[in-house]
This record gives sequence, C-alpha cells and structure tokens, in this order.
Amino acid sequence: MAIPLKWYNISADLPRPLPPLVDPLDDGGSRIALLTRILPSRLIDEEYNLSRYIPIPPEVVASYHRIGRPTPLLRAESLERRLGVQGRVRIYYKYEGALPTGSHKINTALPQVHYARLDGAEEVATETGAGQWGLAVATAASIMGVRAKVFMTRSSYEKKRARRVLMESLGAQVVPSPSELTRAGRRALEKDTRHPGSLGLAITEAVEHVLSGDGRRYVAGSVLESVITHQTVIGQELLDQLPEEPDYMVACVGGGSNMAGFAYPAIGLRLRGEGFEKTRFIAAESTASPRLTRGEYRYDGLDSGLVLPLARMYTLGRNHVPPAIHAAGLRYHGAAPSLSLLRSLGLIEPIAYNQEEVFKAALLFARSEGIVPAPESAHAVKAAIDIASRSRGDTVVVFNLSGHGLMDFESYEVILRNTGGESLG
Amino acid sequence: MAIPLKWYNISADLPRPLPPLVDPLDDGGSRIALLTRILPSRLIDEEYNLSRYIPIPPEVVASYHRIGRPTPLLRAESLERRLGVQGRVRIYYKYEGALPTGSHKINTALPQVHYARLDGAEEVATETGAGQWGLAVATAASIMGVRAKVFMTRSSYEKKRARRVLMESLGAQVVPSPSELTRAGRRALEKDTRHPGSLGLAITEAVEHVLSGDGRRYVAGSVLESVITHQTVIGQELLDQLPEEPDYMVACVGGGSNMAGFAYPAIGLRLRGEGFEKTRFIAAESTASPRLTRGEYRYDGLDSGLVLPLARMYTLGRNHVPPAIHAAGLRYHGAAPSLSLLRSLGLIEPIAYNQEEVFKAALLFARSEGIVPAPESAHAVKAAIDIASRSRGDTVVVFNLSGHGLMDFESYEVILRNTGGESLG
Amino acid sequence: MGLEEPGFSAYIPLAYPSPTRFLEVLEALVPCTDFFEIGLPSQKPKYDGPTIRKAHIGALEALGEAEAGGRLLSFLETAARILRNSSVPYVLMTYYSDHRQRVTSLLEAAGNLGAGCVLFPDLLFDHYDHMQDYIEGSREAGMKPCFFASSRFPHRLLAELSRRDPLFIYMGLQPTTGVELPIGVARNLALARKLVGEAYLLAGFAVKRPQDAQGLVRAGASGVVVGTALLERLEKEGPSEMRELACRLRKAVKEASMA
Amino acid sequence: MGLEEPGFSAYIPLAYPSPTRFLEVLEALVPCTDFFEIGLPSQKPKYDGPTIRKAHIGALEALGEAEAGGRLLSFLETAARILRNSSVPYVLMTYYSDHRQRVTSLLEAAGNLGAGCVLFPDLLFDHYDHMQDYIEGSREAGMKPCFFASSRFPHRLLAELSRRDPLFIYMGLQPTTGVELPIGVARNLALARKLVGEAYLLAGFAVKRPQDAQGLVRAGASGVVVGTALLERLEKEGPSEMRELACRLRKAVKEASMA
Ligand SMILES: Cc1ncc(COP(=O)(O)O)c(C=O)c1O
Ligand SMILES: Cc1ncc(COP(=O)(O)O)c(C=O)c1O
Repeated sequence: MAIPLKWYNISADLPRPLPPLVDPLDDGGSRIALLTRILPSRLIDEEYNLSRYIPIPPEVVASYHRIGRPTPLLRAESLERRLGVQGRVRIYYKYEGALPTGSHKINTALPQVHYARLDGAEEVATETGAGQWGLAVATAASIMGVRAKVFMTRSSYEKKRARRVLMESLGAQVVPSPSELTRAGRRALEKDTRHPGSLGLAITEAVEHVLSGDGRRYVAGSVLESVITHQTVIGQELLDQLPEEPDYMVACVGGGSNMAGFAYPAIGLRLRGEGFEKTRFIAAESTASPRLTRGEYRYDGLDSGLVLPLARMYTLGRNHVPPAIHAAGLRYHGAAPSLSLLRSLGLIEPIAYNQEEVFKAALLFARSEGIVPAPESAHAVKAAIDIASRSRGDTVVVFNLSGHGLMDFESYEVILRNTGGESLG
Repeated sequence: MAIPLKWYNISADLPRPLPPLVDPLDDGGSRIALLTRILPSRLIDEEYNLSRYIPIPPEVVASYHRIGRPTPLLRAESLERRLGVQGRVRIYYKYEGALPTGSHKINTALPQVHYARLDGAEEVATETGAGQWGLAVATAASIMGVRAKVFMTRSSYEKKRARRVLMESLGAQVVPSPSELTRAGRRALEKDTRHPGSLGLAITEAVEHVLSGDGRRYVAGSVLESVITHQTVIGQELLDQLPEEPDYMVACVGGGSNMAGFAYPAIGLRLRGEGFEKTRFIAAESTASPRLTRGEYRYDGLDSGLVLPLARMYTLGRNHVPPAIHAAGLRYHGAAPSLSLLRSLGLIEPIAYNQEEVFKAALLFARSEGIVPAPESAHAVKAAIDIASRSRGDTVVVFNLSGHGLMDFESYEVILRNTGGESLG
Repeated sequence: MGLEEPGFSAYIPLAYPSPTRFLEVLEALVPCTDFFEIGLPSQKPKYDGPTIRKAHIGALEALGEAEAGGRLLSFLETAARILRNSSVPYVLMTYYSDHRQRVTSLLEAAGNLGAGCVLFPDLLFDHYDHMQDYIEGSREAGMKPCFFASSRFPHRLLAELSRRDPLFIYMGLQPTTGVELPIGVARNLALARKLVGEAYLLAGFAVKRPQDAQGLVRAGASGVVVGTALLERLEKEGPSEMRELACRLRKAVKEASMA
Repeated sequence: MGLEEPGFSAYIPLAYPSPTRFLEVLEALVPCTDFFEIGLPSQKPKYDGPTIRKAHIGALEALGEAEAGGRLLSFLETAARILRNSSVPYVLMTYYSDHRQRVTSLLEAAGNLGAGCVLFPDLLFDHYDHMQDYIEGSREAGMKPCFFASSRFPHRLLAELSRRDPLFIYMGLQPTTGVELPIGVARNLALARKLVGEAYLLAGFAVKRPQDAQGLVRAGASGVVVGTALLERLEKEGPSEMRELACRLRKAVKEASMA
C-alpha cells in the first residue's frame, strides 16, 4: 500500500458551502489580514483552495514515508472475543499511534513546519496542552532544522513531565504559559501569579510571540480546515485497507482533526454517491467539553483571546473552562467548521462519554489488544465497544486509534490506583 | 517490502562451532534438563536447530505484520549536515523504535509468548530492569491472551514509573524484586529489607516462580541463541532495504540480541563469501559493563543465581554489579555465545562509551533527526557519530536504533538538568 | 440585462463617502466601468476588510444611522437614475442577514430600480435554505439571481448554480475584501470556470493591480470587480486618480483576451 | 576398521560400575552390540547428564581416583582384549580438556589397543585449533579421526569433516547425555545427512526407546549410540535386562532400512 500523494478537501463535496472564517468586526483591523504574518503562506493557500484534492509536496510525502506511513489497519479480534461478539461483529482500528510521536498530530506538523521553512522562518511557535501536539511540532522542527517554541499550559508543564522533557530533548524551547515573554502572559500573571494557564491563552501567547519578531511562524494543531485536511492521509489509506464497508466509523473529537482525517475520504464517497451509504459516522467526545452534543452552532472565536478570526462551529463558548480531565486534547471549546457543518446536517453523530467509563474501556482494550490508548483516543475505543456490545446482527465497526498512551502513564497510574487495577470485562 | 518468513540461524555459518550451553556440574541435577519445565518447548527446539533458516510460524508472521514490521531504514541526512560530513559520509539507521513497545524486544516476545501458549501455559513470567523487555512481554501476553508476571528490580520499580504503569495497564502483574513470592526473594529480603534488586536475582525469581506452579513458562529477553535468532527479522529486512553495502554496521550490546538481529544476516553473507567483505561490525557497549572490551571469554552462568546453564561468553563475572547507568538494558554481565565467538574471532569489534558522551550524542541525534533514542540505543548513535566524524574518505555507516526514549524521559531530564540543555554540536 | 465580457466592475458602497460625493464618484467612474456593484452599507459587513468596513460606517454616518434603511433606498433611486442615463448596468450587493425579514420587498425595489440582481454574499453560507426563495423572488422582481461563492466551495453546488441561469457567479477570491492573502486565486478561478461552464464568472475581493485583473480573466474570469483599491485611491489621492486606476484596470481586463 | 551400517552402539564408561562388573556388562552386551563406545571416566564430563556423570564418578572411585589415569589405560587393555576376542569393534570417548598435555600418547595407546578412533566431543568447541593435530595424531596411531557435532553446528564444517575420511561423525542430538529436550532431532539429523554425504553418521545423546532409534536411522543416521538408557536399566534391573534392551534397540535399528 502506498502513501497518498494528495490530501482530500471535503469542502469540494459538502452538501452545503462551508461558512468562511470571518473577522470579529470589533476594531478597525483584520484578524484575517494578520494571518499572513502568523501562518505559513502555503498553509493559507491550502486553507483557501477550491480543489477536491490538494497535492502533497514531495518533501512531505518523503517525510510521511520516513515516519512510517502508511499506518496499519488492525483487526481487534481479541477484543471481539472479550466482548463475546466474535463471529458476528468485526472491529477494526486504524492505528495512528504507530507514528513516531505517538499520535496523528505529526501528519500536519510536518507540512506546516515545512511550509514555515519555505517562508524562510527560523522558528515555529505553538501552544500545547498535554503535549501531543507540542511533541509533534518539536519533532518536525528537529527534522526540518528550524527552532521550535512551545507554550505549554503551566499546569501541564508542571505535571506532564514526560512530553515536556522529550520536547526539550528534541531541542524545542518549552515555555510555561502564561509566561513573561508576551503581553498577554504578563497580564495574566499580574492578575494571578500562579495562573494555571489555558489553551486559549497559550494560543494567544504563541501568536503574539510570532507577531513580535521576524522569521517566525505559528503552526496550528487542529480546527483549521487546511490542518484537518492534512490528516486525510489517514482516511485515504484506510479506504485502501478496509476489507469491507463498515456500519460504523468512529473517532474522538478534540478540534476534529483525527475524526476528519479518518472519516472525510469515506464521507466524501458517500456525498458523491460512490459508497458508504449505510455507514454511520460517530464522533466521540468528552462530557467535560461536549461541544457537538451540547454546544451551539454559531460563529465564535477560534481562541479565547480573539487573536484569530471567528469560525462558524459548534461551540461551548470560547471562554469555556473545562474540568481538568486526563484527555487534555479533547478540552477545546469548538470543533472544526466542516465537522460542525456535517454534524448540523446529521451526517456525523456525536456522543459524549465521561472519564470513568472511557478509562474502563481503555483498560479492556489494552488488555485485549496490547495497546494502551491515549486518553483522547480512548473515547473512540469506548464508543466502538458500546456499539459492538449493543449491536444485534452482523456489524462492522472501524475506529481511529489516534494515539497511544505510552506517555500518559500518569493518567493510567491514577486510574489504576482508583480501580485497584482489578480485572475488567 | 515483505516481512521475512524465516529467522536466520548464524550457527550454521560460523567459522567455528558454537560452544554449547553446559551444566555447572555442581550437583547431581541438570540445569539443562530443567529447561523443559522453564522454557517454552518450541523455543528449546529452536535453541537446538541445525537449520540455517528457521521458519517463522504463520501466527508470528501475522503478529509481526500487526506490530508494523517491516520497520523503516532511514537516512540521517540532517545528522550528516550537523556533523559537516554531508556529501561524503552517508549514515543510515534501522528504526526498531517504530514498533509498538518502542524497541526490538517485541520481536522475540511475540514468538515466545506464542510458544508458551502452545504448551498450554496460562502465564508467562520474566524479569525486567528498565522495563523495555517487561513491556514487550506484557504487550505480547495481552495480544495472545495469557497472563504475565514481571519481576522488576525494586530500584526500577520505584523509579521507572512509566513502564511499570503501562505494564499494569496492559494487565501484567508487576512484582518488585526481591519479592516475598519466591525463596530466592525472601532470602534476599532477610539479608536486606531494602534490597534494590538485581537483574540476576529477578531472573532467579522469575524462573523459581515458573518452576513452582503449573501452566507457567519463563520467557527470555536476550542472550539465548534462539532468542537472538528471533531478532534477525531486523537484519533480513535491512538487507532488502540497504541501498549500498556499508563500511560500518553498528549496534549497541546488552545481551546482544539487537546487535545479532541487526548484523547476523549481513555477517552470514560475509561468512559465506556472498558479500559484505569490507564491512566492519561494531558493537557499542557501556563502560559500566564492558564485557566485550574488558571481559574474559569463558564459561559463566547466564544468571547470577545459576538457575540456568552456563554459556561460553565474554563475561565480567556473573556477580558483576554495574553502576546504576540510565541504559539499564546494557547492564548485563555477559554477551550471547555466538556474539562472543564472533568477537573472539575479530569479526565483531567492540567499543565502550561512558554515559556522558553517549547522551551528548543522543541529544545531537534527537535534535537532528527528531527521534529521542533509548539510552541503550544511544550507544550505537555515539559510535556511528564517532565513525562518521573521524572518517576521511567516502564512508557508509548503518546503525541499529533499537529503541526510542519516549519512556526514558526521566533519564533525559537528569541529563538536560546537568547540561543546562545547552545547544550541542 | 446582460453583462459585458470581459467586463470590469467597480464596487462602491452606496452613499460613500457621503451621498453627494458618492454621486460624483459614480460619474467619475462611469467612463471606465462596464457595470457597477453597489453595496448597501451594513452595520455588520462580515466579509469585508478594514477599508470597506470603514466606508460602510462612513456611509451610514453620513446618512444618519438610525433611519438608514429607508434613506438608503431613496438615495439608491437617485443613483440608479444616473446609471440608467449613462446606460451602465449595476447590481446591488448586500448581506442577507441585514434584510432577513424583508427580502422580498428589497428584491422588488431593486428590480424596480433596474438592478441586474441582488447579490447576497452570505446567502448560501448562512441562509442556505432560502436559496430557492431568493431565486424565485429575483425572477418575480424581473431580475436574474446571482450567487456568491468562496474558494472552499462544493463543486456540485457551483455546477448547479450555473444551471439556474444566473446573471453571474461571483467568486470571492480572498476571504475578505481588500485583504490579499497568499492564495492561488488563478488556480481556484480556473477550476471554478470548469465547474460553472458558460456562466458569467465574476472575480473579486482584493484585486488591486491591472496586471492581476488581467491575469484573472486569463485564468477564467468573465469579469473582475475592484473595490478597496479604488476606495483607497479615492481617499488618498482623489476622484480623478481613482478614475485613472479604474481605466487602467478596465483596459487590462479588456486586453486580456487579446494576449 | 569399518562400522556396520545400520549399526547399534552401546556407550559405557570404562570401569563402571566397577572394573569387574564392567567386564560382565561388556560381555553381556556383546551379542547385541555392533560396536562399543567406551567412555574414559572424567572429573568434568561437561556434556554429560546426571546418569552418566554419576557413572563417571562411580568408575573413578572404583579405580581409586588419585591414579585413575594410569589404571584406566591398563584396565582398558583388558577390556580391549575381550572385545578383540569377540571381534566387536570399539571407539574411545573422552574429553580433550582431560588430556590436553598428552593427547599424542593417548592416541598412540588407543591405536595400539585397537580402538577405531578417539572421540573428543569438546575438541571442535573448545580446542578448535587442535583439530589438525588430532587428525594427524589419529592417523599416525593407525586410526581414523572421528568428530563430534552438535545441533547448532556450522554447515561448512560438517561438510569439511566428512571429507577428512572420518570413522564417523557423531551427532549429539541433545545438549547433554540422557536428557531429552523437545528437540526436532529427526529434522536435524536429516539435514546433517545432507551435509555429510556418505560419511558414517552416528546419532546419540538421550536415545532411549527402540522406536526412537529406528526413527533416527530412517531420518539419516548410519548408527545409533545408547548410553544412559542402558546404564539406568542396569542399575534398576540388572545386566540381563540391560542386554534385553540392547537387543531390542539393535533389532529396531537393523529393521529400520527394511520399512
Ligand atoms: C491522541 C489524540 N487524539 C485526539 C486528539 C484530539 O484532537 P483532534 O480532534 O484534532 O484529533 C488529540 C489532541 O491533542 C490527541 O492528542
Ligand atoms: C532499546 C534497547 N536496546 C538494546 C538493549 C540491549 O539488549 P540487547 O543487546 O539484547 O539488544 C535493550 C535491553 O533492554 C533495549 O531496551
């Protein structure tokens, strides 16, 4: 199986046009105009590309090859047996945790850092919560030979040592956010010297950092259409790998990139009348940030500080402060515009799970399949297990295992301590 | 590229016959006879197989496929540039860290656990230091549906939380060694209630545990010829992947399995006069356990407690107590018999490095190639960098990156703290 | 009403910079404009960049914000008369959200005032379900429909719009007016051309230089609209300099097909 | 001296259980043995399992350990005479490490005593550089060389050994005598046969049952040696039961080629 040479842009096939990013109209400036000083040029071009397929630059194809794409599609036979549904239900999963940084995030970190370098940038900056995205950026930056600065929410910076140390080992500069480096950071620290930080604030700091110097570019971990389009390598490989059309395709949703990357190529076939007619597309989110199940579909800020434009999306409000769950990557207040549109049309069906049931599913999965899932991905695991357990007839479920949990052992430690590690299932 | 269907048994091609395992003759019993109650039967058969190629059972081939074999061979172009040798020196590395548990260890955990299950075993037991091997066994056991019990040296148990928690998440029972579970453990604890444990003692405990109940099998992480033979999937894939015959092939040595797996298929060609005439095979070890550079070539115990037979090998003495280096996987007192034989014949050339220079190389590598190497593998990185830097003419270096360091962040944290994380190279 | 092809269109917000000066501007541009796109000033010009937003605010202030709606229409009547006299066609551009409750009457009024169509750039994005009503309302008012598309747009919908006999399909080349991001607009336009067949494809948003306008026609545009560049020239240099730019733009557009 | 093919050989440590009883054992086995493998008792029988190790210790004790070397040879003379009379060939088996300093004289003595060869099982593993000396010494003493190989053995060396006109190549099927591990011995033997061509391939270590011995011949062995099983039978049941087992083993070996 080969690596796709194009990304799939679902906007070309949507039943309705995608509401564009807009300026908040709260001042005389333009956030959209500022993008040229924030994002890599080529990313902007991809954000506004009419084509159904966007060619992947050869350097990026080579780097995909390098990181071990294509990732495997695995059959969860042991899990089927553990659930007692073998012979009737077939469960498959696409394993993005096989990638070097342990999640799908590297799929977009590579092109974005490459694009930043094409702009002559010497440094990329970004925010990170749990560190998956930051680690992917640090890795891509190291490979591409540019510096990386990662604003890591201070609570994670202090608690999630593994990914921080690894980012630093890769040569990235990791800054606890709020920091003294930016106006936004200093303002937050003035109010509260022990401010725990938030993803929204970290974005603001990263963007401010980029805007306050030359040769810098901001790279985005999810939500932007261009970014989630990069993830469609997942779903295109999947189409080549799937032995049968599934009844369900399941992924977790933070900003929406792994769900989009996983499902869009299939949804595209459905939208063009070329297959996947019976498939239901399930988006698993956390009850801590239930944007798709309980949010409103409206224009809202991509970040809490409104340094970026507004997007029409399902949102819990850009000032949403989610409880501190282990699946830090699902704590975003919104979901990518195209995913939101598809959800509003009923093509994507959301379901929210709480942390306890999710980790129970994660342990059952680990003990059947030998892979400890990332807490984020564990939401997809939970949904897949639920669907499989409840299904009556012959059912095929495919889910996206967006990452492994090798660096989330701190979360698992807490969970095992609380459950006494007793046998499950 | 396909996954090999056979393992390569270098004994068939050695210039001299391999001295066999023998009993210590210290009592009326036979450690060799005991093996039938300790090791999986099929592993024993492989340990005594005259064939040059040993067929890999289809179930194991399938599981190799599942874990993402073949692993990639990568060109370290950024590193070449950082070293200023680009255009003259080409550096390649085989990346075993791409495997799900982050090292080559899973290559033998899978067949061994499979063999244990063929014997009707319901549980496998083993020892682990840093946890790489234990994690591989826990993973294989989970996939194959048997229980796993891992005796983890107490100092690691307390300090290396990541891999312990992950093993537990996978359903393995992790026991700090010395433990109250075995006679050997209790005896050690009587002497010292805060005994830190040792790999030798943990082996004794694991074997004793296996011998003291039904339905149990011990699985071995390295050193046994059968075990290191499993690793030749690495080197066979490599032969398919290499664009040119290297001047140097480099790997680190603990028990010798990754070096053997990586280099034996090429050495085999050399021994049969079919290629690799000019290639030098370099074994990188730690100055903390310099068995190949400073040990004696003689019969010695495979474990400190002499529960297993003796092997003729380069050894520092089975009671060797190495300093507590980060590369815990290199702290073994001996090296696999065939590797020792090849070293005695000058076909494998050893070199020892100290921790400081090794981590400096590791950081340089991480910051060029985007991969944080396991501390063990970092020894191979160091040797490859040294060779590349010193070489005068056109030179091709290939090394085995036996594992990633994503779970070794504790080590890197210490290193970064000590070096102030300053820029290298 | 048909539109000249290749055609050059000037966008100006109605009553900007003030009702009086607007009429001067209009007359200044007439010789170098194939058709006008007249924007109804809005409180929330969502897809507009800073320059045009400021223009909208200026226009509203000049008209007296409170009752702008009524006055706008009556002022439009004046403008429409001038255009009719000079036989330059025009279309209206305004946000659907601003007129949600009274779209039919707006269409009727526009039809009566000789507009070629009313372009609601947000119609398909935020009020998709009203597309059919809009098409019918336009026809009932004696106009054709016209549509606004963006550079992330469903292909099938573009093709379908072209089959609704539109006056034109407007391709918003950039995400917002007057702001030029590094986007492959020619690539997008060429693809749009394939998708819309023979339909009149109008390209706009942040077109500033004559050679760019020419390039767009070469890439597949039937016509090109310029707004911000003209307004900026007007503000910084004056009406005749603005006209001079319009003439150069128009000339470039006209010459595109000869190259 | 040539060896019968298919042949059955009994292994017994010299002077075991005692010098006198050893001669009885020898005579008991003569009718059912094609050739004997006589082991020189060793302090360090590295490749031997518990049963034979005990036998070695017993033999050494019976001879009076201190001066065992000398007495062993003179006792061997007695045994050799008996065998010569019954015209059953024999070979000697002893560890090279035990004789490092006086290998030539040992070979001479063995040659004089009519041994077919002296098998040093550790020669190729621990004293590889002495292989040539050994071969020449054997020939000078009027014997052929014979070699011991294991189930992890270089193919090229096996082939090379077969070209040295050996009396036999001994294939140690198991890692230690008398201990049966789950090893695919028939597979190994079949491969060894391919590698050694026409050479006499003797299979031994932990062969216990007649059907197993037969299977080995079918797999490619020219002859089969049994030691531990005979010693155990002797100890547990007595000389005639031991002989009975030897006869059954020999019969199975002989019948192998007919099947
Ligand atoms: C492993 C993993 N899966 C999923 C997510 C959620 O993000 P997205 O919805 O963009 O895939 C994250 C975000 O950090 C993640 O790390
Ligand atoms: C990543 C890695 N490399 C190398 C080794 C050394 O073992 P071996 O020499 O058997 O490959 C270990 C052992 O734990 C390891 O974890």
